[in-house]
Amino acid sequence: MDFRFDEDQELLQTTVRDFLEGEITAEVVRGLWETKTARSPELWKTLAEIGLPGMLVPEEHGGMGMDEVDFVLLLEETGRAGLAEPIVATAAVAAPMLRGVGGDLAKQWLPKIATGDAIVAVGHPSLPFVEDAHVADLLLLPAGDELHAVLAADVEITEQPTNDPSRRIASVSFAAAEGTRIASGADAAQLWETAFDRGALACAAQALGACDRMLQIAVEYTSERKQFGKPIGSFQAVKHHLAAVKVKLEYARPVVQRAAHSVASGSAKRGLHVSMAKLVACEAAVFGAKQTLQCHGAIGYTWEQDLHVWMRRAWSLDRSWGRSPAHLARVRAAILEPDARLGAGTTFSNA
Amino acid sequence: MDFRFDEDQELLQTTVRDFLEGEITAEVVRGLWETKTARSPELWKTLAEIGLPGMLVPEEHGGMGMDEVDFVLLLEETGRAGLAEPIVATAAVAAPMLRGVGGDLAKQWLPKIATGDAIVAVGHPSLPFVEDAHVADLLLLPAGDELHAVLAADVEITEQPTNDPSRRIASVSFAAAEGTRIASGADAAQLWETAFDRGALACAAQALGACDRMLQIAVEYTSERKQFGKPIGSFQAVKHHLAAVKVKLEYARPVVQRAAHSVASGSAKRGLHVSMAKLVACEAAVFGAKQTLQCHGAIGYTWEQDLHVWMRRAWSLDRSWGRSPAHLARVRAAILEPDARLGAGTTFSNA
Amino acid sequence: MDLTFTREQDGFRAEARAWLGAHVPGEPLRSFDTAEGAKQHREWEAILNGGGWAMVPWPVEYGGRGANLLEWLIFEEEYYRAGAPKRINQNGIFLLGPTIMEYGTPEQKARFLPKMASSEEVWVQGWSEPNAGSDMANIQTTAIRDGDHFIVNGQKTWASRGAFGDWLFGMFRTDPESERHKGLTFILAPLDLPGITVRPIEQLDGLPGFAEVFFDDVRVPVEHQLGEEGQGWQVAMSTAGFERGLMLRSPARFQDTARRLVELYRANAADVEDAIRDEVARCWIGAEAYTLETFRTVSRLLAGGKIGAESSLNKIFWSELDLRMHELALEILGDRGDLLPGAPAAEGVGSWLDGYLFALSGPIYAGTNEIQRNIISERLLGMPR
Amino acid sequence: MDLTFTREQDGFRAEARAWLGAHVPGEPLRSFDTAEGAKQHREWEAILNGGGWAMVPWPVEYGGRGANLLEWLIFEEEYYRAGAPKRINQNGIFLLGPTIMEYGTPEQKARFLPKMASSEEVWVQGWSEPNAGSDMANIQTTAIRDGDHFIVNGQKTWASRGAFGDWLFGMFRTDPESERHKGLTFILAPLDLPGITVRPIEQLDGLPGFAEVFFDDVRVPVEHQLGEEGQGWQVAMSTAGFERGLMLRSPARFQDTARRLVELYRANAADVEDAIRDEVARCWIGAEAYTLETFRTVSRLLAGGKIGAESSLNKIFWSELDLRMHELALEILGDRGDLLPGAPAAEGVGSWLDGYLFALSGPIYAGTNEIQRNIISERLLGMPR
Repeated sequence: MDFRFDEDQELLQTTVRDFLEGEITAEVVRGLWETKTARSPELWKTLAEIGLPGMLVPEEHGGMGMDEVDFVLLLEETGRAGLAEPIVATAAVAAPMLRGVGGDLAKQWLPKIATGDAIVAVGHPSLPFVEDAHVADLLLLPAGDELHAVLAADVEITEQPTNDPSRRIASVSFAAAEGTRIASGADAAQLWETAFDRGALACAAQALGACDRMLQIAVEYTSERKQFGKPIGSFQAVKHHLAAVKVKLEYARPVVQRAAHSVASGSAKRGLHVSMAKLVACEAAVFGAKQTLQCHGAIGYTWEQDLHVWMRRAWSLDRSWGRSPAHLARVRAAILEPDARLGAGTTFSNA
Repeated sequence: MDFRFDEDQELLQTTVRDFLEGEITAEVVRGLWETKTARSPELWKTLAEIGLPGMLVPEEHGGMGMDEVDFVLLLEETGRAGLAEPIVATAAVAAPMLRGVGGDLAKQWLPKIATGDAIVAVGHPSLPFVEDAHVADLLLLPAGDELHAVLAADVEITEQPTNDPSRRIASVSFAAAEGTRIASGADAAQLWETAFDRGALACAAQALGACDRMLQIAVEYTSERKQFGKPIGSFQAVKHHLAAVKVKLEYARPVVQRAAHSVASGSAKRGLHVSMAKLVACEAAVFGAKQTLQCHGAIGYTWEQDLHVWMRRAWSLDRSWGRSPAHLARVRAAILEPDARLGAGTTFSNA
Repeated sequence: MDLTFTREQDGFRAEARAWLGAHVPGEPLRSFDTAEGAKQHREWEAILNGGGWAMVPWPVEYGGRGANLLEWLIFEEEYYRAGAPKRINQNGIFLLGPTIMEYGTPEQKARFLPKMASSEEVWVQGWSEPNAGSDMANIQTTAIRDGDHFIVNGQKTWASRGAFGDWLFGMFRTDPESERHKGLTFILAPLDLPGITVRPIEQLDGLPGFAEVFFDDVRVPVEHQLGEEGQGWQVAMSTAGFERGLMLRSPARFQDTARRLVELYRANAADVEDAIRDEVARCWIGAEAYTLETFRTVSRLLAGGKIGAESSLNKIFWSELDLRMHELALEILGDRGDLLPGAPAAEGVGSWLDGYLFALSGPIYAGTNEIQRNIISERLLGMPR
Repeated sequence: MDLTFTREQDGFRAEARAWLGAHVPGEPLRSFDTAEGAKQHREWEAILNGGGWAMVPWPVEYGGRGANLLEWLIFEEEYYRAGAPKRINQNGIFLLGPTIMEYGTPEQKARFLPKMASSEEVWVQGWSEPNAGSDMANIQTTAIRDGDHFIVNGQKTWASRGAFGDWLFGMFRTDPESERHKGLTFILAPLDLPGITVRPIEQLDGLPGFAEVFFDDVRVPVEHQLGEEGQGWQVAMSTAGFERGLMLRSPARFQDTARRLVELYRANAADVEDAIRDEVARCWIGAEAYTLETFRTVSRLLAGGKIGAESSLNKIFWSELDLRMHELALEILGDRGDLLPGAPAAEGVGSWLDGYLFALSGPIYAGTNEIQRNIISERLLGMPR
C-alpha cells in the first residue's frame, strides 16, 4: 500500500505543466476560438513531440507505453491549461480501444496517433454526440451491438454548436458495412464499457486541473483587486467562498487517482470508481466556476476576462462522457446491490 | 387587494407578545420539562384569560369568534415564546373541528375550550402519533373513515418520548363505538382534511416565531461574545450565516400569512397554500437552528444555553402535522396537474 | 387583509390584456444588445407608448397613466403573460426615471421624461468605474465646473446598454479635493458629445451588454446636473430603492420563469430523475413567495409605509431563485443543455442557456450578494460593524 | 502507486480481526458520559490493553505494539468492523499521548503513557476557557511558580470527560505579564488535588460530556510541566495535528456510519422519496473520498512527508459529511426520527438521534469551520489577511 506517484511520474507532470504553460495561454485559446475548427494541427504536432497523444500507445507502436496512473497527472495538467485538443478522445479513449482491438487496425493507426498524424474520435452508444468528430481522421462508432471503425470520408457530420467555443460536438451518421466492423457482441460491449470508463476518467482528471486553475485565477484577482481600501481577498466572505472550493477539490483528487489505478489495473470495481471520480471532480469544477465567478464580481462576467475560458471547460467536462445523473446511478446501483461490501475496510480490493 | 393586517390585529399581536414574554421564559420552559406532563394547568388557564384557546371558538360559545387571519400573528407569538401548551391541537385544530361538527358536542366542549377547562387532542389519520394526548380531556380520533370523539378515560395512551422535552406525543388506541362516532364518510373526510390544513398552518406560524427568536438570541450573543478582540458578530462569516436565515424567514412569512387567509376564506387552494407555508416556514426554522447553533460555538451545544429550547421547537414543528416530504408532494401534485394555472397573474384567486 | 382584486383592478387588468393581446409581436425580437435587436425593441417601445402603456405608473403629462404600484404589478403580470419583449430602456424608465421625478427641475422633467417613456432616448447606466465596483463611493471621474459647463474626464465601465444607447447618467466628482461620498454630482450626458468614446464590452453570451465610456475633456452643460452640486450621492441613494427594484424585478418575471420551468419539466419528465421534480416545485414556491412578499410590501407602501434595507433581502432572494431555476432547466435539458439555439439538435431548448448566463450575473450586479448580506446583518439584524 | 495491502498488513489485519471477534462485548455499552457507562468502558479498555491492542501505534514499552500509521488505519477498520466500543480515554491516547511522546521527559513517559494506554488514568481536555474558545491564545488561568509547585487559579471549560476523568491537561499562563501566545506553559494536573472543583455541563443529549473545572490556589508539582516553561503554545501546536486528527477521526468511523446509512436506507426504501437515494450515495462517496485522502496522506507521511494546514481541509470535510449523514438518517427514519431509543415505537431507530446531536458539534469543536476556512484561504491558498 503506497498511495503516491513515483518521482518519474511527478517529474513528467512538472515537465508537461511547464510545457503547456508556455504553449497555451488564454490568448491562444481565444485565437483558436476564431478558427473554423477551434483546433490547431500545429499544436497537436507539438503535443505529439512530448508524447501526449501516444501516452497509452504501446512502445512497439511508437508510443510511450504508459498506463492510466502515469497519464492521470498529465490529464490534470491539460485541464489546468484549458487544452481543448482531442486528448480525451484520441489519447485516453481511442488509443487503448485500438490496442484492445489489435491486429492490422492497431498497427495502422496507433503509430499515427503517437506521431500526431491521426486524430481518432469515439462515438459512444450511450452518448448522443461525438466530440471532435470534425477533425477526426478515423471514427470509432456503434451500430447496434457492433463497433465500427470508419474513415472521416465515410461519415456524415452535423455539427452541434455549444456554449463553449472549445467544445466541438457533432451528430454523426454512417453506413455500417462488413468492412468497417471491428467487433461485435460481447467483445464490442467490453470495448464500449472500458471506453466509457476511460473517457469519464480523463474528463474527471481534466476537471481537477480546470478547478485548480480557476482557484488560482480567483486568488490572484482577489489579492490585487481593492474595494473599501483593502484587497477583496481579505474579506471573509470571499475567503470562505474559495476555501469551500479548495475542500471539494482536494477531496476529489484522490478519488480520481484511485479511479486511474482501478482502470489501469483492470479492477472489477473500475466502473464504480470512475463514476465516483467523474461525479466529485466535475462537481468541484462546476462549484468552483460558480464561486470564482462570484468572487470576481462584474469583471468575471465578461468575455475579455480569462476566467470564463476555464468556467466553460468546467461546464463542458461535466457534460462529457456521461453527465452526473448517469454516474450517480452507477454508484447507487453498486452500493444498493444486496451483497455489496460496504463499510470500514472495504475501500481497497484485498482488504 | 390589501395584504396588511389591521390595527386591531397588530395591537392584539403586541399584547400577546408582551404577555407571553412576561409569562414564559426559558426558565419556565425548563421548569416544565421537569414535570410529569411538561404542561401547566395554571399557565393554560392564564392563556384562556387572554382568549388564546378560544380564539376560533364562536362568540356564542364564549370564544373570541375570530378567524385564522386574526390568529396567525398570535400563533407566531406562541412560537416566539417557545410555548408548548396544546394551542395547536386544541385552539387551532380541535375548536374549528368541533365547530364544524356542531350540535351537542360543540355546545358541550367549545365553551370549556374557551374557558381553559378542556384540552382536546386530535389524532389525524395520516399521522402516527397524537400530540398532547397525555393531557387531553377529549380526543378526536379516526377509525376507518369515521371520526370519533372519545373521552380521556376511554382511550389507551402509550407515550412516545422524543428528543424535545416540550413535545409530548403518544400512540392512542380506543374501542370505536356507535356512541363515540361523530362523523363518517364524506363529512369525516372533509373534517379531517381541514383539520390537517389547520394543524399544519399553526405549526408553520409557530415555526416563524421560533426562527425569529433564535435569530434574536444569536444576534445578542454574537454582539456580546468577543474573540480576537472583537465581537464575533462583526466577522463576515457570522454575519452572513445569520443574514441567510433572515432572508429565508422574511420570505416564509407572507406565505404563511396567505395560507391563513386561504384557510379562513375557505379557498379551494387552501391545501396547496398551507403545504407551501409549512414547508418554507419549517425550512427557515430548521435552517435557522443550524446556523444560529454554529454562530454560538460550543456554548450553543449545551443544555444550559437557551438556544436549544427553540432549536428543539424548530425540529418538533418540522415534524408536526406532516413532515416536509408530505407537504412537498401536495405542492408537486398541484403544479403538475395538467390544467394547473401557473405563471404571472395566477397567485391570487381572482386574477 | 383582502387578497382579492377590486373591480377597478380587474378592469385595468382586462384592458391591459386586451391591448397586449392585440399588439405584442408574434415573433420574439432579437436581443437588444445587437444592432438589429435594438432597432426592433425601439420600434416595440414606440408601439407601447402609442397605446399609452409605456410607463403606466408615471403621470399622464410624462407619458404615463398615473397608475399606482399595485396596478403596475398587475400590468407586469399581463405583460409577461402576453410574452411581450424585454424593455430596452429599463435603465431609464426603471432607474433614472424615478430619480428625475424626485430631483428634477420642472424643465428637466419635461425635457427628459416623455422621451424616456417613449424610448426615443435610450439611457445608459454609468454607475461603475474601474475602481468603483461594489465600493461605489470610490468614483474618480471628474466634472470640473467651467462657466456654464462641466469639463468631464475619466472613465465609466459596465455601462449597460452602452453599445446602442443615447444618454448616460451617473455620479461624477465635481470637487477634486473631496473623498468618498462627498463632492459628487449626479450628471446626465448625451453620448454624442465630442470627447466621448464608447467601447463595447462583450459579456459571457458574447453580446455587448455593457460598454466602457471614456471622457476626454467633454463639455456637459450644467443644466444637465440632477439635484444640487455636491449632492450626487444623496440623489443616487435617496430615491426609493425598492420601487426601482420592483420595476426591474417584478414578480411576474420570476413567475413566468417558474411556469416555463414547470412546463419544461413536464415535457421532459420521463428523461430526468425524480429528484428534479421536487426542486422544480421548490422553485415554483420561491416565485410564489417572492410575489406574496412583493404584494405585501406594496400594500404597505400604498398605505404610506417606507422601505429601506429590506430591499437587500429582496436582492438575494430573487437572484438566488433566478439562478436556481436556470440551473435546473439546464439540468432538465440534459445533453441538450449547452446547445446554442441554432444547433440542429436544439429543438425545445428555448432560451434557457442565455437566461442562465444572464442569471449568473444576478448575485453580482446591483451590489453583490455579499454586500447585501452585510447590509442585512448590520441594518436589519443590528449586528456590530 | 500500489493500492493493495502487503502480506504483512493482511496478517496484521487477520490477527486484529480474530482477537476483536473473540473479545468485543456482545451488548453495546452505556455512554461513557454516564457513571455506569464510564465504568463499563474502563473495563473494556482493560481487556483491550490486556490483549495488547490498546494503543497499537505506541512503542511496546508504553503499552503499544510499535505499529505504523497504516497499520493503525487497518486496526481502526477492524475495530469499527467489529462494532467495538468508543474510546473513553480518547483525549489521552489520541491527543495528549503523542504530545508526551514528543515533549515528555523519560520519567514523564514512563509515568504517564502506560496508565494512559490502559485507561487506568482517564484524561480530561482543558483547552477552552470562558474567554478562550476559537481564540485559543486568550488564556487567563494562571499557574504561578512557587518553589517546586505552580499555584493555579482560574477556570477551564468545555473540559470533555471532565465528569468522570482523572487527570486534566492544558495550557496555563505562567507569566502573568504576558499576552496572547506567550508566557503559557503546558501542565498536567490530577483532578483530585485540593482546590479543584469540577462542575459537569449537560450537553444537548442531556449527558455531562463536558465540565467546567475551577482552580482555587491549587498546588501542582512542577514535575507535571510538559515541555519548557513559557513554551506551552509551541508544545500544544507543534505536535503533528494530523496524526491526532487521524486518531480521533479515522476513516473507519465514517465508513461505518456510511454503511449503516445505506443499510438504513435499504430497510426503509419503500417509505422515502427517491431523492434520498442519491443523497445516500453521495454520502457513501464522501466516506470513500475521506478514506482515500487519508491513505494518500499517510503514504506521504510514512515516506517522510509533512502535513500542515491541510488538516483544516480534513476538519471541514469530515464534520460536514458526518452531519449530513446523520441528517439523512433522521430524514429516512421519518416520523420515528426524534424518538428516544426507549420509546415503544422506536424499533429500528438505532443511535442515529444521539449521533446527530453529536455530529452537530463537529463543525464547532476543535476549531470552528469558520476558523478552518480562514486557515485554508490564508495558508493554503495564500489569500491576504
